[in-house]
Amino acid sequence: MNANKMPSTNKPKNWFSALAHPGVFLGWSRHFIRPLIFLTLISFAIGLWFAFFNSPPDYQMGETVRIMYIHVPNAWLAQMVYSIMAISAIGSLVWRHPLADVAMKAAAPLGAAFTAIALFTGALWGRPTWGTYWEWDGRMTSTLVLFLMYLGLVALWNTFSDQSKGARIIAVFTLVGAINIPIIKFSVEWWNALHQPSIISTQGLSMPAEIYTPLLIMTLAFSLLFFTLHLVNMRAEIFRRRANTLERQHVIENAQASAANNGKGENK
Amino acid sequence: MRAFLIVIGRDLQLAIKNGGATLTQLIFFISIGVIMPIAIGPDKQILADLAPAIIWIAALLSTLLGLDRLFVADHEDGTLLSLHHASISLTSISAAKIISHWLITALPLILATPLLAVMLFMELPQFLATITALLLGTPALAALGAIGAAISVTLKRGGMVAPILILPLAIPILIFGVSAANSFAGAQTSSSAMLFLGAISLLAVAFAPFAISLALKAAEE
Amino acid sequence: MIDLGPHAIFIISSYVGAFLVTAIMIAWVWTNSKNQQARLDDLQRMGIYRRSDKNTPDIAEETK
Amino acid sequence: MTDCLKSQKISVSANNLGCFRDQFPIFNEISFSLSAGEALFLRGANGSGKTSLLLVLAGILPYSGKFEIKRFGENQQDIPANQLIHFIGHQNAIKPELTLKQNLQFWAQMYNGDQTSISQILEKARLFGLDNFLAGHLSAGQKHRLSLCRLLLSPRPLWLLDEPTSTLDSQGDTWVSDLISSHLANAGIIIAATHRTIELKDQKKTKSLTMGANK
Repeated sequence: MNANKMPSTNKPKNWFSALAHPGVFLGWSRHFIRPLIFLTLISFAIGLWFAFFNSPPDYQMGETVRIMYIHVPNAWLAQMVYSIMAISAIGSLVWRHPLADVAMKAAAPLGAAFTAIALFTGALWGRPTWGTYWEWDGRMTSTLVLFLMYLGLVALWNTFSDQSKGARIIAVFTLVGAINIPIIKFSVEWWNALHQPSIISTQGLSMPAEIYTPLLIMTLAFSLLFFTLHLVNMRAEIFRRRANTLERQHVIENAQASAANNGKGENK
Repeated sequence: MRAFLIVIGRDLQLAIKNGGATLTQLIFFISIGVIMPIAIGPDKQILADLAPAIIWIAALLSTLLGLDRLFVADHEDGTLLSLHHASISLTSISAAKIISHWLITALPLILATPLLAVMLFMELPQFLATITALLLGTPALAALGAIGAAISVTLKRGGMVAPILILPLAIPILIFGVSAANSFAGAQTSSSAMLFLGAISLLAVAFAPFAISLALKAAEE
Repeated sequence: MIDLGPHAIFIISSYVGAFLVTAIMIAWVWTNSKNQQARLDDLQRMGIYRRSDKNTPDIAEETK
Repeated sequence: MTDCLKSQKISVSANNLGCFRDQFPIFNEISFSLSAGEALFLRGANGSGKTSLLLVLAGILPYSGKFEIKRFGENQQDIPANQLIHFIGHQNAIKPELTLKQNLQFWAQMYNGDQTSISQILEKARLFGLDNFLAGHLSAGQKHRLSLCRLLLSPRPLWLLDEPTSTLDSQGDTWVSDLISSHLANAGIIIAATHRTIELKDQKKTKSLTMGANK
């Protein structure tokens, strides 16, 4: 009884209303996880089947075109994830929405992983096609810079003990780094080096449908994978923050409760 | 010996909890490897020739980056003071600190070296020689760095002072490190450079704990 | 399995590499999520709840 | 635990101790002697050198004069002086990133003490049930109590305490004075710098030294 009447009951109302939106999010997002996992698995199955058994070798690249089916989706995701982070950063800065912070934090390590896959598969594709694993051209360099930015953001999140304060600072840096996204996009035209021009351009498709189809399905599959993982990761981050708040609260209450108990003991 | 391992274990535990620090250092290391080719130009032959030097400079600078947090936290929260009354000597603790410092800062860099090797167009033998040289030479870097960190532990701008103190001392490591990797074709000079590197590391690791514990004792006065 | 031609090693290793990175990412997200949930469950077992979960009616009354 | 401490019986004596910084005396001409089971409370204004004196006794600051720890137990002559001492200063030597238990485990291992009683020790310090919580969540007073828990991790005869009750509430005060009383009852020696009076069961065994008087 005494615990409920403690003066701290006023504080959590604030804290409760701040977490209200994440609470609602936890409610509905739970029902999306299983369907998303299912869809991801299906699209990977179809995509991989197309990629290996139902697509011809490219007339120029030969069989190595199959590397493209992982490389292109991941290169696309590398940029899309950053765009999502940049949008969340705006949400975090303008509306101070805690869910935007969480979305930003949960996306960073995933983006780093997708970018790593894009760089790795790009190197393995470059070797047989261009005769080199790596070239310092605009697109590859800017993608590498993107990778470093992702890692930097992950590191930055780790250095802040107060995550909601850190979120605003990190949001600023995320937006500054967003300049890199158009650079990657236009690097091929600006530098005109080794890298292929974009497959999908305003002039329409530049490749046959047999190659385009698996590419599209794999892109869908990897995007679904990202959405699934992002959702799970956001939920985990909300859980983590809740557990932290509860622990801190419990420690404070423990101090107050033990003080109250001892006080009683002394009076007797 | 158990207490020795426990000091290392706790440092690793703390490093994992503050994972940001090691990651920062790693990014710094890779960043130097990215910046250099942009500044030098994408010529493959030039980059491949310069690769060992670039990797060594990147390793040197990024190990210096982590120095400020080596002893400062323990000094500020009173851990160092209380360790004076531990059942293990301050010299052993310093030795443990060098090892944990190497594991936290140098080892991740060595593991990331293949990435730089690809970006700098290194040939396989050159790359293997660089890795070996790094494995042999970085213990000395860690030991010297720890001395610098211990000396500057109470200074306000210790994070800036320690690198300045340590850079000149690291020159021999740099010379032997780069020559060990560069002259791999002439295996004669390379292997002698490797021997020198190993010898420097052995000496540095053997003597640094005494210097560190002296410096730390003086710092508490 | 289809014939991957002279560059099979590059194709296979890019798929294997991508698979490994993806698998590590999935495993990390999964364990992280499980760990955080377990932390909350542990707290709950210790009788530590969020106030909004425990006495929602109280708060609803207070806000009136 | 108490037996162990009794076999480590010591007495300490200081004769004309002085400590100088840049030729300037922080304190000098300090003399006292304590036998087993006695406490010395250092008093004096801020800057009178209480903390410095404790650091001298802890073997950290250099000093002039003579300070001696005499050992009476058998087989205890080979224990290094630093391992006869528990020093708890202003800084609490706590890592906020680790749990309460991990923090104490580390010090138990560093002090060659036993780790089995950590939960009981935490309970005594009114940190009951917080074993696996992060120390960073604790308030200043709770951290200070956690820091004092180090005294109980291994039995050591000489306790040097710097303001042991400074951030504590009245219950904390009682706990500290209980700690001090039972340590004295076990033939330990305590030298503590304090502003506040610490009420002990046996006041006869305490001495007091006012510092800064001779300046």
